[in-house]
Amino acid sequence: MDILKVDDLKVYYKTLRGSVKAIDGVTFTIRKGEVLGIAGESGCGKSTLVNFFVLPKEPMYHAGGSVILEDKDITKLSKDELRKIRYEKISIIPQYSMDALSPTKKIRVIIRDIMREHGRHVDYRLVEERLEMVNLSKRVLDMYPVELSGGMRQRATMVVSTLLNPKILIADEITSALDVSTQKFVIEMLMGFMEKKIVDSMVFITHDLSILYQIATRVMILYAGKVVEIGPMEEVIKRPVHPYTKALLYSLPEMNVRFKEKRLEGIPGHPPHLLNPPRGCRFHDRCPIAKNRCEEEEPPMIKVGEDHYVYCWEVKA
Amino acid sequence: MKEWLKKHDTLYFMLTNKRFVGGMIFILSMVTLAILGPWLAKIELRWYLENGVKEALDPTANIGIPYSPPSSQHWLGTNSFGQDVFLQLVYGLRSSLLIGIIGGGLATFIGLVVGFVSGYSGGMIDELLMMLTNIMLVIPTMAVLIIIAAYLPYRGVMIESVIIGFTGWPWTARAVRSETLSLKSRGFVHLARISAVKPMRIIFGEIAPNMLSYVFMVFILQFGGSILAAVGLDFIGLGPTRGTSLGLMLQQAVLWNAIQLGMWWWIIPPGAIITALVAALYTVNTGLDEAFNPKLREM
Amino acid sequence: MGRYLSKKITIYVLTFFIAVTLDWAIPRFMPGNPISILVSRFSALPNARKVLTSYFTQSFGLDKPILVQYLNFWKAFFHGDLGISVYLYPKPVIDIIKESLPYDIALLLPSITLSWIFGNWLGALAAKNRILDKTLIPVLYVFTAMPYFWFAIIIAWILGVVVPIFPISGAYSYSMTPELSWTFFLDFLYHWFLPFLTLFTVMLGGWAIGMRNMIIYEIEANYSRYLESLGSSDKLILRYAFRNAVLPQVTGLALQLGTIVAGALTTEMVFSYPGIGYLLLQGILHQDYFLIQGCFLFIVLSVLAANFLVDLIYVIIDPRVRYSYTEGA
Amino acid sequence: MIKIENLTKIYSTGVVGRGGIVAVDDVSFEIKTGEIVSLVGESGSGKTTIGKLILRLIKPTKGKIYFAGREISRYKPLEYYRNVQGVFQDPFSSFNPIYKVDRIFENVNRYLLNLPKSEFWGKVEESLKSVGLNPRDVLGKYPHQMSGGQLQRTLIARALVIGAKFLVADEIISMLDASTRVDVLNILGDLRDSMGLSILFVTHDLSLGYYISDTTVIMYRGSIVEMGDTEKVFKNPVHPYTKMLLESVPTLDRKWKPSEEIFKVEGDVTSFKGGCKYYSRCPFRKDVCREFDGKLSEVEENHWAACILFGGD
Repeated sequence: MDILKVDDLKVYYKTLRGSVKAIDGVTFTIRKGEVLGIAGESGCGKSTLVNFFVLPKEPMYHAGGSVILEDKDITKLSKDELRKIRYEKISIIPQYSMDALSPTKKIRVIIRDIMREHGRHVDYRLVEERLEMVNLSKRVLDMYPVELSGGMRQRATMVVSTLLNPKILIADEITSALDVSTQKFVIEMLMGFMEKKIVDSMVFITHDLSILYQIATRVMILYAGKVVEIGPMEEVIKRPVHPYTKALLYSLPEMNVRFKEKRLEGIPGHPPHLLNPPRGCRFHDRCPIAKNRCEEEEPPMIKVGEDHYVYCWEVKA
Repeated sequence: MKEWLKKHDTLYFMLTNKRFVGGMIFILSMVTLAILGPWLAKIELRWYLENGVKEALDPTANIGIPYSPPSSQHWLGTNSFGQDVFLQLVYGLRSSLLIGIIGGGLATFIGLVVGFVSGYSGGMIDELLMMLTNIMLVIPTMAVLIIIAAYLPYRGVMIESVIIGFTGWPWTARAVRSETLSLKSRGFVHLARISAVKPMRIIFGEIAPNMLSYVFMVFILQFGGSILAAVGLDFIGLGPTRGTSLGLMLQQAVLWNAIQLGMWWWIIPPGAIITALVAALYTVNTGLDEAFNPKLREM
Repeated sequence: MGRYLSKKITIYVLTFFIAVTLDWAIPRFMPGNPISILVSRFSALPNARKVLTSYFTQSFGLDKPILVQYLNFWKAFFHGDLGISVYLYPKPVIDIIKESLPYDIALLLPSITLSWIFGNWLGALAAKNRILDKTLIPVLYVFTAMPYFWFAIIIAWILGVVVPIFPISGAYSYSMTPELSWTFFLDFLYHWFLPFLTLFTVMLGGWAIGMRNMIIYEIEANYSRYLESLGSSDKLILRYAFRNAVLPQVTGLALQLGTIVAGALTTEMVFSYPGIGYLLLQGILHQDYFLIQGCFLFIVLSVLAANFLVDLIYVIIDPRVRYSYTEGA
Repeated sequence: MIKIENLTKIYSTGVVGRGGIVAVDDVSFEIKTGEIVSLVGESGSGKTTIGKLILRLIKPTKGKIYFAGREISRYKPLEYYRNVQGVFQDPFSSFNPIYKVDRIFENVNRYLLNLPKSEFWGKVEESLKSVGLNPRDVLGKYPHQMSGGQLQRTLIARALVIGAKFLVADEIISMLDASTRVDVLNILGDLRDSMGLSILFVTHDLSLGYYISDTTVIMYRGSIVEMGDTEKVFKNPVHPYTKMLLESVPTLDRKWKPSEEIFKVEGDVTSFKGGCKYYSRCPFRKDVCREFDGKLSEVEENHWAACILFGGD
């Protein structure tokens, strides 16, 4: 069942030299009970997408398409209506989760204030329970964020973000600054939230496919503001179809390859500038199998497997 | 590409920033007034010059009838001694601007050197320099100025600027130090070091150029601060022993009961010109801040 | 926390030491031998001259080695001996300063605290309200750009001469003598108002502008973005931003004290208000060097003391300082 | 080529002499000619500090570093930096944003090489080509006009122009996009093979270390816990910390095993003097570990570990 339906969403940035088309016609859904992974390299539009959901601010603007959450198009809501949806329906663990809490307020106070904004009282028993889930003692409540280590602050933020049992939790690049051992704990805690039905669905955003593989049910791969491939995680990793996905996977040094034995190759070239993106497929100038048509027309969506779609001219259904 | 646009954006935002442009226009017109002042005064005091009153262009000369309100002969009237207020004003403006440039320049310079050296070298030198800076910060500089000025038998605009410059640098040093600290840990400084570039060249060739816009803003604030410090000193009676200045004019106005006598033409212009000048400097500074800092730009 | 304070105290002790040394050194090392100038100036007061000459020889001890002179100066200082005023001969400088002290406290304490509180409040309002920002902030810029004494002159002229509502000179009417009574108190307040208004207004601008800029900066901080992402109202975000923005403003208060005192000095001069500033002016006008030196020391000491107080408050309100120095990291 | 002996670095904090953070604690290892050694560790392990010490950006508290048999502090800067060079983590901060990219080469010629202009720039172009860059895409450009990958390659080219024999590569690809990372890694491998360049490859990413390095050194809180031939360390890990790290690496061919409860205890629970530093996190800890001196012992040929329970004798 779809909780959120995004249809042909366009999010641009206003600049002096025109609009930067950071998200340009993206369609996908978030289903109940799944972890949707969104992967892509820098400039693919991941952070724009996140910010559009939780913090749409100038110079960003909505340039088209719809986002349907429980039969309501949230792109048409007023500022106040949106405010109510955030936290209760869509919540976020931000990229900067290690310093998301104001340094001069005790964690207890921060929780109380945010809850009050949504007309709720704090159930401290619940809070303590949740803290325990992320390995924090209840003493943390009476501490200032500065008294905690970066990792503890991040986990406290995870608790704060999920106190209202949001329908959708967005985890935005929360593992990229972490050490490998900590990455694993954080992901296990997130899985705990899913298992205990604290959050219905999760969007996990990262540039690291191997992390995504550990947690996501489905994956959407973005390139230059467009979706290139979307499908079940396992299938996309094992049987990638889009040339970009393939090249990306091939360029990852995994623990089974050594330079001396097998030489991996990166993807030559650069992503296009989104002020004036190229016509046709945005990947065409780096694509090993591109034909003339790819430079002219936008690629169609092709179904390549159960629930597995690819935007490419050179792929057969 | 993106960064390149941003570079030119700064210039664009500077020139389209109303605060920057407006403030700049005012400051430049004040500079022009200070430069062209004596020439304007020649028009103003033509009557005296034609009648052979040689000292007509000496701002301390008692040429007119005391207590005269503004007229075509004395554009801003005369004071209790018959000195021409407009003439005093343009000369006072000159010395104020001079003090701003020299005092502000000196304070900026010392602050930069102390900040750079302290931030770049670290360790003992840093500890000592920061100790000195913190001491200078807590000592009320005005009090130091007073005590120095009080014992100086002769004081000129130069000496005044120098003592203001020598006491006004600490906050600049502190700010420059922290800026330097953050730049110092950047890769390009490491890279220069492993290219065997000498420390002085790293400071002035690599670090300092990155702070140009910042230094410019600091100078503007120091410029305004020096002008204010100088008028305060003048007002206390520790200004230049010869010549005139805006602060001195106001001191005399108060001493000779200009308030009680309602001689507004003696009281308002000197203070208004200082206020406007300093406000314009602050405005330019905010304008620059908005232009340099993308977060503050209004789309 | 102990380390934070010990570091601060070191600075203060050193500063105090340097200030006293400066006070001692300046008349001795200035060009033109000010002491001989000093003595010659008081030929106008024949009976004072003899006393002064002996006093100078004694206190300056010019015949003694320089180190002894210096130590003697400290000794005198700790005995509260700041010399004798020439202008109010033969009153000791320390007594004169003591008399003016209550007036300074009455003027500075309320004007500094009230302008700080009110200024910060105004700044926070302006940071979030576009209209206020466009209208109020420019006015406040003009306030901060004004020399204190000029604004004092203007206020005195408008409210004392053009529309004569308030007295513009002294701390109480000539007909009164200081006493503890309602009539005196009211008269005192009546005279106090204009100097207070001057200081309050000029300081207000600086605090408001500082707070506005800090808040705009804090609103960009990650914690503000997080609050907003979780659907918090602007009001809450502003409240949090304010809490963090107040900290640099407290530091600012410490750093500004010197300038504020200087401004207060000139304001007192305009209103002939019998505080330290007025004393200093008298000292300068009458070449009363002992009085000038005494005022200098007094000003430096009180600024240091006030600074120290602000530092203490800072420890209490900023958990970061408290934490980083207790854990000894 | 580079030999590190009992290297210790303590960062003093605050007021002189009081307290300090031990970033590197009595570390010894060696990097041979034509070898890539990856120095692997989490944040706070001291790996970057070792890189800085080798580049003489900071001074050691104790211990010595030798280059070509001579202690590095005995070299004149000029002489040293002609042989030992570095590339840093953040490509954008490695370039002064206000100057053109050429600046880094100009500095090199002015201070290190003093070659005639035409000869020097000829060499620059050659080096740029050898790292797969078109000189026209680099020279005359501002750093913000280039991508992170291009910048890092330019910095490697810089070391080549100098003719360095040893390169410290401090997390040089952690800020690059996945699609360009491997290219930079390949350049390092090629330079080792073609020119015999020795490289200290500092990284937190084990898979990168595995891909490129000959020898692996694993650090935990300032000390080496395990080191040796890369293949051996990865295939036959001995120290519980190494095992845990390898377990935690996310890969595309297996899903993580659930962590044991004990692993969840995070960092500095108790730090006591002496004893194994990993004690508080170790699932296998025994009382003897508290007495352990942390010395490395040989597990097999070319493979050492610092564990009293599983290490060799």
